[in-house]
Amino acid sequence: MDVRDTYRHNVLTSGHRACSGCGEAMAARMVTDIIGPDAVYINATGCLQVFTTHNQQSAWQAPWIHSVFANAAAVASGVEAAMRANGKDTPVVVQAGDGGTFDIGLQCLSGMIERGHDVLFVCYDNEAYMNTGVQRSSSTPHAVRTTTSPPGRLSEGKHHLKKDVISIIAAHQMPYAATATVAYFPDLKAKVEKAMSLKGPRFLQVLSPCPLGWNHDAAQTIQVSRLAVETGLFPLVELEHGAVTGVMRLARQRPVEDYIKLQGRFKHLFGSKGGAVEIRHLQALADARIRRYGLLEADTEWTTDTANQVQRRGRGGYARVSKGESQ
Amino acid sequence: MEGSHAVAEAVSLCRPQVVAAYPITPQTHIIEHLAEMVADGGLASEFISAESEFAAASIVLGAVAAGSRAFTASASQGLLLMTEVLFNIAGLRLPVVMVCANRAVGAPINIFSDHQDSMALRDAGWIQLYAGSNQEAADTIIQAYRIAETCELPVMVCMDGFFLTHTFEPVDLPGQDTVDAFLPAFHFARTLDPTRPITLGGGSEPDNYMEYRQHQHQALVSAATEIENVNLEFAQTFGRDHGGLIDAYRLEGAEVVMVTLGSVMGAVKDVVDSLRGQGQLVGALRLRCFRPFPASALVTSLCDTGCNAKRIVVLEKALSVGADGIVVTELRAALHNAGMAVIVEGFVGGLGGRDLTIEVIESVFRTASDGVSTRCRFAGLKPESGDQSTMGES
Amino acid sequence: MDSQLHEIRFHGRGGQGAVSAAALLSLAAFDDGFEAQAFPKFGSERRGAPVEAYVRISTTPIRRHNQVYQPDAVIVQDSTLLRSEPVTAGLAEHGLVILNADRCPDELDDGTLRWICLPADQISETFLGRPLPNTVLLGALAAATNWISLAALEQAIGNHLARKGEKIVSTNIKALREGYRLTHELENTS
Amino acid sequence: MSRLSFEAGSSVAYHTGDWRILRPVYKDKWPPCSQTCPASEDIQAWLALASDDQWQAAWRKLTERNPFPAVMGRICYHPCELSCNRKHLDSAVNIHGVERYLGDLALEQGWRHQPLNKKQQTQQVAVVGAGPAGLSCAFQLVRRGYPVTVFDARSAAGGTLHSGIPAYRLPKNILRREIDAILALGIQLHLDTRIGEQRSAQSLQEEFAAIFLAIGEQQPRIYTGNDQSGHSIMSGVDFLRRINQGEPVKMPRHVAVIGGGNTAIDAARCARRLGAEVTVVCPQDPHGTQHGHPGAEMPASFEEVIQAEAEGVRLSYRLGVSRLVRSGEHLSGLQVARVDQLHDRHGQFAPKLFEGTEEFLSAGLAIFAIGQEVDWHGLERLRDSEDSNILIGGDAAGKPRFAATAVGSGYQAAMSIIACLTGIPPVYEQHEKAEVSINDLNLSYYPQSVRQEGGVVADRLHDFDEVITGLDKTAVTHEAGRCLSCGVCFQCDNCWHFCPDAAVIKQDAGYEVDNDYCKGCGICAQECPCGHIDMVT
Repeated sequence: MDVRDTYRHNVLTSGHRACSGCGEAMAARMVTDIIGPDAVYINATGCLQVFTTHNQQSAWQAPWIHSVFANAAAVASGVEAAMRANGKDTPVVVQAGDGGTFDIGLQCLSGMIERGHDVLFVCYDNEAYMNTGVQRSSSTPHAVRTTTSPPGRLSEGKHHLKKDVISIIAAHQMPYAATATVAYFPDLKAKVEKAMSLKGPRFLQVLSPCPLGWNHDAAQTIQVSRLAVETGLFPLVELEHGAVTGVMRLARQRPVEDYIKLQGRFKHLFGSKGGAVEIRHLQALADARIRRYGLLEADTEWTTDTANQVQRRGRGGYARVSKGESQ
Repeated sequence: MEGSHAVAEAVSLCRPQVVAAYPITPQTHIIEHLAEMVADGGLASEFISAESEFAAASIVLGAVAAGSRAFTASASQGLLLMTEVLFNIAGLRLPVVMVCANRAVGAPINIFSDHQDSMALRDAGWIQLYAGSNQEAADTIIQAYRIAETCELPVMVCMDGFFLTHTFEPVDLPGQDTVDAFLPAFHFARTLDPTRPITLGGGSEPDNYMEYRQHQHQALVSAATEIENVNLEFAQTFGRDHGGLIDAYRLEGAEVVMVTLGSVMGAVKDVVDSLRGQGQLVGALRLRCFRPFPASALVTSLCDTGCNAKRIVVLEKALSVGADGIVVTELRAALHNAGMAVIVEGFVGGLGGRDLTIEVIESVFRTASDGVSTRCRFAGLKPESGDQSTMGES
Repeated sequence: MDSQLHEIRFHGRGGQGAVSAAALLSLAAFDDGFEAQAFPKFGSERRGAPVEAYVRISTTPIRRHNQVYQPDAVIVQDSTLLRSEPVTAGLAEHGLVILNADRCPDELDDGTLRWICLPADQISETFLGRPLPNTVLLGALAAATNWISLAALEQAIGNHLARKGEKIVSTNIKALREGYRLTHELENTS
Repeated sequence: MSRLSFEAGSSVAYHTGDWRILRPVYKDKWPPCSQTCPASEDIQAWLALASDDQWQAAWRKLTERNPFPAVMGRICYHPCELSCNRKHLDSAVNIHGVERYLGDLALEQGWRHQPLNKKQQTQQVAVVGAGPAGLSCAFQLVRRGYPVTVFDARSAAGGTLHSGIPAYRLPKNILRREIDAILALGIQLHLDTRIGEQRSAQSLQEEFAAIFLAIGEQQPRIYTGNDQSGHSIMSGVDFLRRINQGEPVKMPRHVAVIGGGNTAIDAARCARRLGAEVTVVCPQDPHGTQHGHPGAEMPASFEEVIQAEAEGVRLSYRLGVSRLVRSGEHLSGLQVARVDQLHDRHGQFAPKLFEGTEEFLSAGLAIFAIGQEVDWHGLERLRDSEDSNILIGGDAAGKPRFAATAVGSGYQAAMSIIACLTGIPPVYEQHEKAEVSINDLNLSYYPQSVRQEGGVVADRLHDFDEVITGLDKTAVTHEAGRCLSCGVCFQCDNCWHFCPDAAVIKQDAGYEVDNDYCKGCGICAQECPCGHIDMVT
C-alpha cells in the first residue's frame, strides 16, 4: 500500500504538550491527518484534550470542540444533526480515550450508534486513566499495575480483565468497527479510510501506548504496540454489521513475555510465583484471542509482515548519484 | 390549549434545526408534541431521542456549536443529570434555549412541581426566566432565542410542571411571519466550520480562568438590559407585555409586598385583589427573571415607584437546605446593598407539588403582617407536622 | 363586571378520557366567549386507576393555577368510582353531580346535592359502538347548567376530533345531543 | 482578555523543543557491503536504482567505481555478501548476481561510458599493466579528461583476468567486451610492450607527467624442497595461463594441486575438465568457520570450493607437502603430513607439520598454487623512485589478490595522480564510517524473502563453458529489493509518520528535524528501518 502520498495537513500540529513519545499524540496525528482538516472534531476530556489546548493555545488546525468527559459522542450527535439540518456533509469525528469510551462515555457512545449518527468515533486506548495519573480503567489489562490497582501482598495488579469493547460496540450492528494501533501505519490508514468511506456510526479502537503509564522507554512506543499485536494480546480486526470481516494475520506469534518485559507496569510479575501464574494467564488470554479470531490461520495476505512493509523510494540512496562523482 | 402544547408550538415557530430530549414527567408533552410536528412535516427539524438528559444537553450543545438553533427540555432528575453539560454550555457561551418543566428533586422521588431543580442550577451561568402562565411561557420561548443569540448566553425557560405544562388555557400564538421578523435566522460567530477552524472548550490555567469567569459574569449581568429590551420590543410587536425582569402587581402604596416566582403569581394576584378589597395595602411582585438576578429592578420597584413596602414576604418553592430560601437570601442582600431597611421574611412552600392554595397565600400575608421573624418558614405544612398554624419555622 | 367562576371536576378512570373531556369542555367554553382552564389531577396516568380532571370557566381571565377544591359541579364517568373516591367532596349544598349510571344510588341521594344520573355507557354504545361516556356527560352538563352552550360543545367536538374523522365527529355530536336531550327529559320529569 | 475560542494551530508559539535531552540526527552511513567492497562500490545505491528498474542509472552508479561489472559479477568473491546484514534476517542479498546482470545488460545494450567532464587535460599519464588495476586507473583518469596510455607486456589486455581465470568462470568475450568499452573512452593501449625491454622506464618518466605501475604478480612461487628436477611440476599461474591461451597440457591420471587459494581451486577444476583425478592439498579446512562464516579459514572462495567438490575434486586438508616422491624422473606422488599450526608467532602464514604423520599421495603432476611474486625486472628504477607522480598499485602493491581490490587500487591511484597533478588533495565522500550493525536496524520493516541464486550447469566437465548462469530480470529486481539499505535513508517516511510532535519535516530528498518542537523521544531513530538516524546530545 502506498502510504507516502498522503498529504500531510498537520491537523494536530506542533507545540502540543504531550509527553515525549506519546502514543496517543502520534495516533491522533495520524488519524486526523488521514481524515484531514475538512471535518469537525469532538474531543472527550482526557490527555489529548489537555495537551492539545492550553491557555489560549490550540494545536488543532481543524474545527475542534471539547465539552465534558462523558458526552463526546452526544456532542457529535448534535454536531452531525446540525450538519444534516444545514445540508452539509462535513465529516464528524469523535476522539476519546479509553475512559471516555469504555467507561464514562460508553452510554453516550451506545446512544450515538443506536441512533445511527454519521459519526466516526475514535478511541485512543491507552489502557488506563493517564490524564489523572495512571488509574485503572475497564480497559486496563489483567495484572497491570496502576495507582488504583497496585500489586501488594494480596494482589498481583488489576484483578479484572480488559473489557472487550470492540465486541460490545460491534454488537450494535453498525456499519464498521475496527481495531488498529500506531504500529502498522498502512493498516491504520486503510481502516481510517475505510471508515471514512462509509456512512453511519463507525468506531475505531486505536491502541496507543503511554510511555508514562506503561512505563516503557519513550522510543519504544511503536515497538510496544507492535508487540501487543504480535503476541495476540491486541488482535487487529474489522467488524461490519457485527460480523468479523477482516483480521490481520500474525506472521508469527510472539510470547507475551516479549511484550510485557518492555513495560514497567508488568514488572511486578517477574520474579514471583504469583507473577509467574499471571504471566501464564496473560499468555492464555493471548492464545484465546488468537484462536477466537483465527489470527494464525486466517486466509489473508494482510499480515503483521505485509502491514509492516515500508515503501522504499530509495531517493535518499539516489541522492548520492548527484554528488557521488564530484572528483 | 395545553401548556406543553403551546410551548411546543412556540418552539416550532422559532424554527429550531435540532431538537434533542429525553422524556421525563412533566416535560414529556412538550417533546412529544415536537416529535409529532417533526413527524408530520410541520417542523423541519432533526428530532433526536437522546439516551439520557445528559446526552440531550450534549446534543444541543454540539448542534449549536455547529451552527444550528436547537432546543431541549427537561426537569428535576433529568435537569440534574444535565448539570455538568449545562455548566459547560454556559461556559462555552452557546446560545441554547431549553425549557425546565419545574419539578421536585428526589429523594423521596416526586414528580410534582417545585423550583428546586432549576434553582439548583442557579450558578450554572444560564439566564433563567420563570413563566407565570402558559401564554407567557410560549411568548418567553420566542424572546429567549432572541436574548440567547444576542448575548451568546443560554436561556432556561422555567415553567411549573403540571400547573402550567398540563393545564389547558387559551394561548394566542403569533403567526410565523411575525416570529420570523422578530427572530432573525440563526447566526453564531463561533461555529465549528472547516473554512474557519477554531478551537472551542480548550484548557485554561489559573492565570486566565478567573478573567474568563469575570467576563462571563459581566455578560450575564449585562443581559438584564437585553431582557428588558426584548420584552419591550416583543410587547410592541405582539401586543403582550409579561414584564421584563419583574412582573409587579398593585405596588402603589403597598406596605406588604409578596415576592414570588412562577405560576403561583395568578393566585397571589387574586389574593392581593381580595385583601385590597378588605382595605389591606398589599401588593405582589414576581421575579420573571431570576438570573441575572435583577437586584436594581427589584430595589427600584420596591422603593421608587410609589411602593411603600415596610415588609416584604418572599414565597418560594425551593430552599437551600440548611440555609434559607434562595430568593429571600438574594433579595435581602440586594436590599441591604441598596441601603433599604425593610423587613424581609421568607416562606418556603409548594414543595413537591403541594398546592399553594388561596388560604395558604392569605395566611402568608397575614403571618407576615403579624410576625417579626426573619427566619425561614414553611408555608402550607400539614397540621400533624406540629405546626397548628400550617406555618413551620426552622 | 363581577367575576363569575365555575369549577367542574371530572372523575374517571385512566383511559376513559376524563382529561380529554375536561379539555373539550374548556375549549367549548372559550369558544363560547368565556375564559377557561382545564387540567388533570397532577400525577402519572395509569390505565384503570381513578383519575380526576378540572375545568374552570370564568367571565374574567383566570389567573390562578391552583387545584380545584370546591367544585360547582362534578362529572363522574364511572359509578364504580363511588366506592373508592370521595366524588362529592367540596361540593356546596345543591352542588351538581352528573353520574354515568342507570339510576341514582338511593343511599347517596339524600337531597343535599343535585344528582343527574344517566346511562351514558349505553347511550355512547348506541352511537359510537363503544362505551365512551364523555360526550354524553358533557351534553348533560350543558343541559343542567347555563355555563356552556350545546352549540359551543358541538363546535369544540368538530374542531377537537376533526383529526379522527368525519364519522367520529358526527357520532359524538349525536351522543352529545342525546345526553343533552335525556337530561332535559330527566330534569323535567323530576 | 480571555477569548471564547482558541486560534487554530496557535500552539506553535510554544516550543516543546526545550524539553529535549537527546536530539535525532539524520546521517548517511556507509553500509557494511560498501565498507567491505574492495572497489568501494556504492552497492546500496545501485541496488536501489536496480530495484526501481532504473537499469542504466544503476549501471552508471556501479561503474563509477568499477568498470568491470560483468567480470566482477562473475569472479568477485563478494565480501560484500559476507558482511551483508540481511544474513541475520534470512540470507545475504545476491549482490554479485545483480552486478553481473547489470554488466551483461550494459554489454547487450551497448551502453557507453561517459566522460565526467568535457574539459581535456594536457598532462599525459602512463599506466603499466592492462590488468584490472591498470585499466581501472586509466578508466578513472580518462573520464576526467586525462590522456592515458596503457602498456602491457602481453599480447592481450586483462592481466590475470585474462590469463588466470578459467573460461568456465569468466567467458573470454565478456572480459574482452568490458575492456573494449573502457578503451572506447579514448585510452591508448600498447600491447607486447614490456617496460625495460620495448620501452625504457626512463622514457616513460620523460614522456608522462605521472606513471601508475600495476604490473601484477607474475612470478609464481613453487615449493620443491630439495627436489631440483622441475619435472612434472608446474605453477598454478602458468598452468592456468596455458589453459587460457589454449595451449595443450598433458594430464596424468592423478594430479595434485597444492594451495588453499582461488588459483589452486581454479587449477584443480581445470585439471578436472581435462580428465584428471584431482586432489587439492591445503593446510586450511575449507569448511572451517571463522566468526560464523563458513569457508572463511581458507582463502579460496567458499562457493568455488563447493563447486570444485561437486565436480569431483578431492580436498585433502590440514595437510602440507613434506617432499616430492619420484620414480626416476617421473613424479609418482607427494609425501604429505598433518599440519600443526597455520601461523607463526607473528601471525604470518607459516604452516608447521607434525612429524610422524606422513602419508603418500599418488600424483603424476604437482601444481603449486601457493602464491606469486612481483617481477620487477626492468622497472626497479621506477619502483625505487621517490617521485610522488609514480604510483604502484594492484597486486604489485602487495594487496590481497582479489580482482576487485585491484580495481579499487586503480581508482585510488587515479585520485592520487589527479591530486598530484593538480596539487589539490583528493576529496572523498564524507560518510559515517561507523559500522551499521544488525542492532542498528529495525528488522520489523523487512519481511523475510528467499534469496535468488543463479543456476548451475549440470553437465560441465566436458568443456570450459560457463558453469553458473545469471539471474533473470525478475530475480534481479527481487534481489535488489531485498537490500536493507543499511544506514542509507530510503525515504520510507517512518520518522515522518511516527513523530508525535510533527517535528519531522519532509524535504525533496530526505527529512529535517524541527528542533523547535522535537522532544527527543527517539521513536524516529528506533523505527528507522535502516539505522539512518542517531540520537545525540
